[in-house]
Amino acid sequence: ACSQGGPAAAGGEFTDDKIVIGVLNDQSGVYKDLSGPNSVKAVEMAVADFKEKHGEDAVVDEIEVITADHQNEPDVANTKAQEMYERKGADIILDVPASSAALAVASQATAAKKLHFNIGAATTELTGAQCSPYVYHWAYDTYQLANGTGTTVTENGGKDWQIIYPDYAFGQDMEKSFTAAVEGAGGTVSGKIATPFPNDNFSTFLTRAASSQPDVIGTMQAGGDLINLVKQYNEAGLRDQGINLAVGLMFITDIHSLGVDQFEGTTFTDAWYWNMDDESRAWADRFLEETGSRPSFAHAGNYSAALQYLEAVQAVGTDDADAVTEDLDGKEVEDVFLRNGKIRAEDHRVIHDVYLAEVKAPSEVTEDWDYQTILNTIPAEKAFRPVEESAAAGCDLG
Amino acid sequence: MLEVRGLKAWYGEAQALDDVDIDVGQGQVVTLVGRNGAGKTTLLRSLIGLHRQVQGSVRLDGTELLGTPAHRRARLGLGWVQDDRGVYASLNVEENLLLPPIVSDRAWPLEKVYEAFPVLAERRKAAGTTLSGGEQQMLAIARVLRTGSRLLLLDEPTEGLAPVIVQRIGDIIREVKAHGVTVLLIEQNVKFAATVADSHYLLAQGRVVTHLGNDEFTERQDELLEHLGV
Amino acid sequence: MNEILQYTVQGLAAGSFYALAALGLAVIFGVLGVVNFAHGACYMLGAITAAVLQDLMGLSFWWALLVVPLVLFAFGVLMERLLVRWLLQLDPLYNFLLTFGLSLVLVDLVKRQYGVSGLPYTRPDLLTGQLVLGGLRLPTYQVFVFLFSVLVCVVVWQVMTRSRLGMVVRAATERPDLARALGVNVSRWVTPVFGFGIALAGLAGVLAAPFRAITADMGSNFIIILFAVVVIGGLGSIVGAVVAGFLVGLVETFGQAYAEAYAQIVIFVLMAVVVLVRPAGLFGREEMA
Amino acid sequence: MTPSTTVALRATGLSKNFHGFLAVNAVDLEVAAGGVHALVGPNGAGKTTLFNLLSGFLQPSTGTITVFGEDVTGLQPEQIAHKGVARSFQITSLFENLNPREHVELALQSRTTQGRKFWRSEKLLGRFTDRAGELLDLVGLAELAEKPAGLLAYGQKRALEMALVMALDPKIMLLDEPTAGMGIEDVHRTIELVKKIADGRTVVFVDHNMHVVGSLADRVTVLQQGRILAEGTYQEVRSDPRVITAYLGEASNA
Amino acid sequence: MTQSAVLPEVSVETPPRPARRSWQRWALLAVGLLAALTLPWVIYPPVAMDIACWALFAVALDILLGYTGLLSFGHAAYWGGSAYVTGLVALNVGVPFPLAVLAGALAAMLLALPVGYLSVRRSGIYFAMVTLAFAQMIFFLANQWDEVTGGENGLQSVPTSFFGIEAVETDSFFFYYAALPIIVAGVWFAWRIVHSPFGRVLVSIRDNAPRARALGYDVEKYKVAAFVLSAGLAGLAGGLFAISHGFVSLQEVNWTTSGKVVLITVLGGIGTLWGGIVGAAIIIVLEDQMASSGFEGIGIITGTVFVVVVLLFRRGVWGSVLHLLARRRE
Ligand SMILES: Nc1ncnc2c1ncn2[C@@H]1O[C@H](COP(=O)(O)OP(=O)(O)OP(=O)(O)O)[C@@H](O)[C@H]1O
Ligand SMILES: Nc1ncnc2c1ncn2[C@@H]1O[C@H](COP(=O)(O)OP(=O)(O)OP(=O)(O)O)[C@@H](O)[C@H]1O
Ligand SMILES: [Mg+2]
Ligand SMILES: [Mg+2]
Repeated sequence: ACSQGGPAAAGGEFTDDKIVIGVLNDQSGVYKDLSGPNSVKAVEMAVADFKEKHGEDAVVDEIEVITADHQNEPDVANTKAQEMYERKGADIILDVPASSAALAVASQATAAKKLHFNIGAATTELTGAQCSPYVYHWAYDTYQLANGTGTTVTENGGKDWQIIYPDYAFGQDMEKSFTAAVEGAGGTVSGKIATPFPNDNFSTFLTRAASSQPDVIGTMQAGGDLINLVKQYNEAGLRDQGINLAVGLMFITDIHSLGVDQFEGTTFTDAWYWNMDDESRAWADRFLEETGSRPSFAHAGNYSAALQYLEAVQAVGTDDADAVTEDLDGKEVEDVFLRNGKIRAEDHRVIHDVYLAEVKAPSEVTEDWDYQTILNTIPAEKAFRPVEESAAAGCDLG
Repeated sequence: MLEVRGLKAWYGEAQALDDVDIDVGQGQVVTLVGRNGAGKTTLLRSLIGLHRQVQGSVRLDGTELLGTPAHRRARLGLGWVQDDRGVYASLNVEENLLLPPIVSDRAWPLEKVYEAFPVLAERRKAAGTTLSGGEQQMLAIARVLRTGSRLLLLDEPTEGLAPVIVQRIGDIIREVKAHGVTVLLIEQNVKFAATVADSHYLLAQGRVVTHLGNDEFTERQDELLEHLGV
Repeated sequence: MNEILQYTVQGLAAGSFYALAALGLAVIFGVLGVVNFAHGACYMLGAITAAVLQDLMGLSFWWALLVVPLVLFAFGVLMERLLVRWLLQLDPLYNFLLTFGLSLVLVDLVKRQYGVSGLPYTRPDLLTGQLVLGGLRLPTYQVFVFLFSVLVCVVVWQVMTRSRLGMVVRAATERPDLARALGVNVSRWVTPVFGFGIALAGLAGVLAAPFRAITADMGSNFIIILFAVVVIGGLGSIVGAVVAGFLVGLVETFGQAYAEAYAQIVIFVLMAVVVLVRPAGLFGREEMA
Repeated sequence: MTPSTTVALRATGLSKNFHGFLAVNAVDLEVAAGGVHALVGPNGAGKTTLFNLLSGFLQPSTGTITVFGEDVTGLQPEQIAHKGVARSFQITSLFENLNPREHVELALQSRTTQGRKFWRSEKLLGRFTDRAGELLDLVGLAELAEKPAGLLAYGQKRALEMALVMALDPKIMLLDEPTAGMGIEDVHRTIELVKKIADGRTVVFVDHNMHVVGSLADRVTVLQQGRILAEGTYQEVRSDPRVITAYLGEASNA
Repeated sequence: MTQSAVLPEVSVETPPRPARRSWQRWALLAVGLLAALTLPWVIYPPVAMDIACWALFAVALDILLGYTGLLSFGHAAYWGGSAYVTGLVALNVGVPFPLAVLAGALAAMLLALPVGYLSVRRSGIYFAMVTLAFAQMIFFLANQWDEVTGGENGLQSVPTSFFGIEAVETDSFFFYYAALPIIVAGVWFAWRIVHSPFGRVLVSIRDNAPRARALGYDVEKYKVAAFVLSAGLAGLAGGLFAISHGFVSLQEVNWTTSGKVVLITVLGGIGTLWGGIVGAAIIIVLEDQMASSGFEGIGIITGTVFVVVVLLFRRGVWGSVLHLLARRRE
């Protein structure tokens, strides 16, 4: 579905004669470290790379990156998205962590007939009931997390699971996906425990989960709650009792903040890891120079999304959203983040290889941020929810 | 001992005291009389340092007091009984008594206080404000006696007290006077005032109207009552 | 049976954090009449300070138990001198609002400085592992937390009710003007007591450091539960704060064991019941209509 | 005095126990309708507590209270107020930010259901203004009608307390030390005032000023340590030796 | 005991009561209305709508804080509770939005009844904590009961239905004008309440509740009534907020929302209805600017504003203006 890559048409093809990329994310709350201001930096890197690559040939001279803090409040996200599209001339909004905020922005995108590439949020609703011709889900989702970890760990011998999950949309989604994955791989889930959210006291839940002596405790907690749980898991000495911990969603920033010693041996699914090969490492070096820290997969995802968007614009010569989606739909893409990437036309899920990772022991860590070993690669086609299931969940992009 | 010169006080824009001059000698008992709202309480509050919108001069044995913080004035020997008694709800009776620091050896020991006011001994563990109105009044008076202050400022000490107790207060005032303590007293009960005081200042609308010795005061009592009523 | 015992220990350990922090809240309230909304933030600062000092100078957990409360004491003194004191004579609501504003500032300052994903903390070796008593496995650390906080609570309670200090401070807060006129130097007492209450929150924070996520937000939910604790115990009562703290810890833990995600609601239901039957709290003095 | 056989207020076996301390102890009290009844006794005898019981601010530990034969034991203060029993406070208790006129208007309004009308204009309160003016004039506060109560001198506040009680137009008035803190002249005026408004009502009051008691009361009850020590006319009571030792003192100068 | 009973409920600094001449009052009203009408020309319309909603919310809170002496720190429950109900009605019944909002407000009042009944048993600072804790309970319930509330994801795609008038249903600029009458009516109603015979009783309760009881007023009933009325107006504001945003999130019932409305009220000036409006304009515009400024940590700014206001301008912005005017007149 590649178009002719025709040279720049008249400037008139571009609203305001420029491209405006909005980065809307959490710059003060719990997602600040894993996306936040550094996502903006990543997008700016993509813009620079695009300009350098196309130079004079670029179809548009001016590319502006604007940003706003949604403070993790969906109503702020909603207003800000509307304002970006309507007032600030944004052609696309990127990132938007927090599922509730993402869904709000998605509906604004649909209403405004402008684009939204979501990197930061996990909900499969974006490619299910709430999918939209103008919205792409770029980096990860709950299905992929569960499928990666649940399937692989079970296949590697962790047959008997207890799942602890926070009792809200994300956690419930994750619990269902994990159970399906574990059972699909021949394991059993002998207990599920719903916990309040947020919560700082998991001792009781861990005691209950451990009482059946499972092989694995799978936790779907995220952020601060995850750290609470891991600390208390260690406190209770469960690893010594042969009960392993699998984590549903973990970012490298979590490991960084709590320390490898606490997470040692924990397995989880990662959409990308900065130190997985030379290409990723080279990009991560540039990122380190720009920001002073190593990128999370969300940062790389933002870079990739911005880059692919600009390439599509270059290809069609306009910022008209319908034209751009036509170019993107079904396209196969490769970049530092997307390996074996493909933009599915049917549900706008962007699929790519993902990885099962294990946290290193402190002794194995050779440099800052070097926390993970990649256990194996889960190929793109197997990593994400099949198209049929998206359709079954209510996505119909005809 | 106490020398007040040209004292003026305001509440916001409203002037409550105007050019008040008062002298109280060592060991004297002096009363302030006057109608409601004449400014008596304001005068005492200015002396103890709780009313700050003031001008003029207040000297205690030659030391200027205006400008000294209230807790320092108390340590210089000023003792105060507030018109609403100022008993602490969060302290029990005994704690209320023990609260203020002792400033001289004239201070009454606790036993003596309890002897003079047996009710207080009975209720020593009760929270301060659960006392009856009159009991609170006794507590407030007992409290300054316990500190050994040399100048007592009493704002209507007999208000709400049973006649027996009023007589006892009279005895106490005479007793402390005998020990050289100076007392400045606001009193509505003119008959009582005449039994304890050496002289009387009559206040009206923030000014000193006249200053009378006790004899003259007793003589002209009826006429004064008339005047107080105006 | 075994499980019940285990839950009880866990509940008491969880309650220890509430009890210590609520004690600080009650001391400050009893003395200054201030409800410190920033108490959760101070708890957080305690944990953060412990982590930062460990990172910077390798301060051990044991030293942190001493040093961090001192740091927080100093912080409390500053807070009282610069802010709280100007409102002491006004309605307590003003200080409630002031400290609410302050907690917003503190949380976001910490976020700016240390990020949002939290700081690492290394546990003291002595307290890792389990005590195995019969068939019972109790995390050593939780047992320690419980015993330690009970000790602190008892000492503080003795000081506040038995000493002249407690008395002076109560008077000074009820009617500062009058106390001054009686010769009590009010300001001398109020500040250290406020600092002390803050230090208790900080101490709870240090105890939490090895055990909980050290993040800027760790106090936000905590303070709300803390309010429920003092409403249940009766805010004016020091004993009430401590007992209710442990009680809420137990309720929370058993709630988690049998009501899972609804555990926190159980706490608020308990609070509602207390407000209904004993509006002044379990240990509060009855106010008249 | 209008001799009457109806009993306005009756307490039977009334006691109040404060954590083991019996502030009021098995008091039987009968106040004849239309009478002016004084309650005296040493400080702490339980007079204010008795008032608190009669007005619903405290619930009795045992005993019953009836108002014109109707049992009101256990009712809340506002309910008792609606039975026509109004009280003043020994320790002044006013609305700091409202001025005397507004105080009295509020008191007048409380006898209507107008206070519930959140959808009407407060101008409705204007209908009470004239009456409020009269009442304030009676207690000598006419000139201070617009000054916030928080700024009044002590004696002025006491006067306002009186005006409030009068505004409630009660059948029974409970006055706790109505003349405390007043200057001589005001004491006289208050006596006259109480005499005037007592017409057709029942008054129970506490005062330590024997002059006031003597000029007003047609019956006096003496309380001591929560119990009734003596009861009778003023003359009877003041010559009762027990009352003299317990309360008046030898050199009684009333 | 009586002595402690004479403590006032809350003695917050309230402004001098206006002896303003009536032409001044009308002029002020005219200026206010004019400002409300021109707002969406000056400010991005959805933000203008936010200001209007928060203004009404703050005014509702002030009925309690400024005029009854009760600080509710849990008003998010009524704002948010109404938002959910409004959203559900709009989603499932499809009535014109004013009706949905009305349903939300009624629901908020129903919710406020039991909570108010329990909370008014405590006063002062206790009341603040009890209302906060109850509101938190509502929050947990909303979070947990996700079949109805959508839990963490919120209620998505709440439609705006308005007699088929497209402009209002899709364009936030026109929606503002359709919603404004509801806001104005709400503020007027609040004004009516505080300047009614009922309002006068509230003020007396604020100053000295036991005294009000002795006068024969059933203080608890009055407090509950004030609580419920206030919750109803807060609900009106919350419902409109839900419609204008097109969805309802958990944030609406979070305690930070309660904190924000208290901030707005205090900043504007307690006990002055105009204050809530001024405060809302300042805070919402400030937050809007901050969100796009790239500054990390909005709490630092709002928290500092709060601290400074409480320390130095307790009368709040509008209260200070009134105070200055009153001084000038003297
Ligand atoms: N806080 C205040 N603000 C404004 N005016 C006040 C204040 N306190 C007292 N006043 C006024 O100052 C005047 C003097 O009051 P002050 O209390 O000194 O009178 P007083 O002689 O003690 O009366 P009383 O015998 O009733 O106690 C009165 O007119 C009173 O209204
Ligand atoms: N709430 C309470 N708790 C405990 N004791 C109380 C309480 N209220 C009153 N008392 C005690 O009951 C006794 C009677 O008090 P009350 O106020 O009725 O006395 P009174 O006769 O009015 O005295 P006075 O003439 O001094 O006002 C006092 O000893 C007082 O300490
Ligand atoms: Mg006076
Ligand atoms: Mg009494």
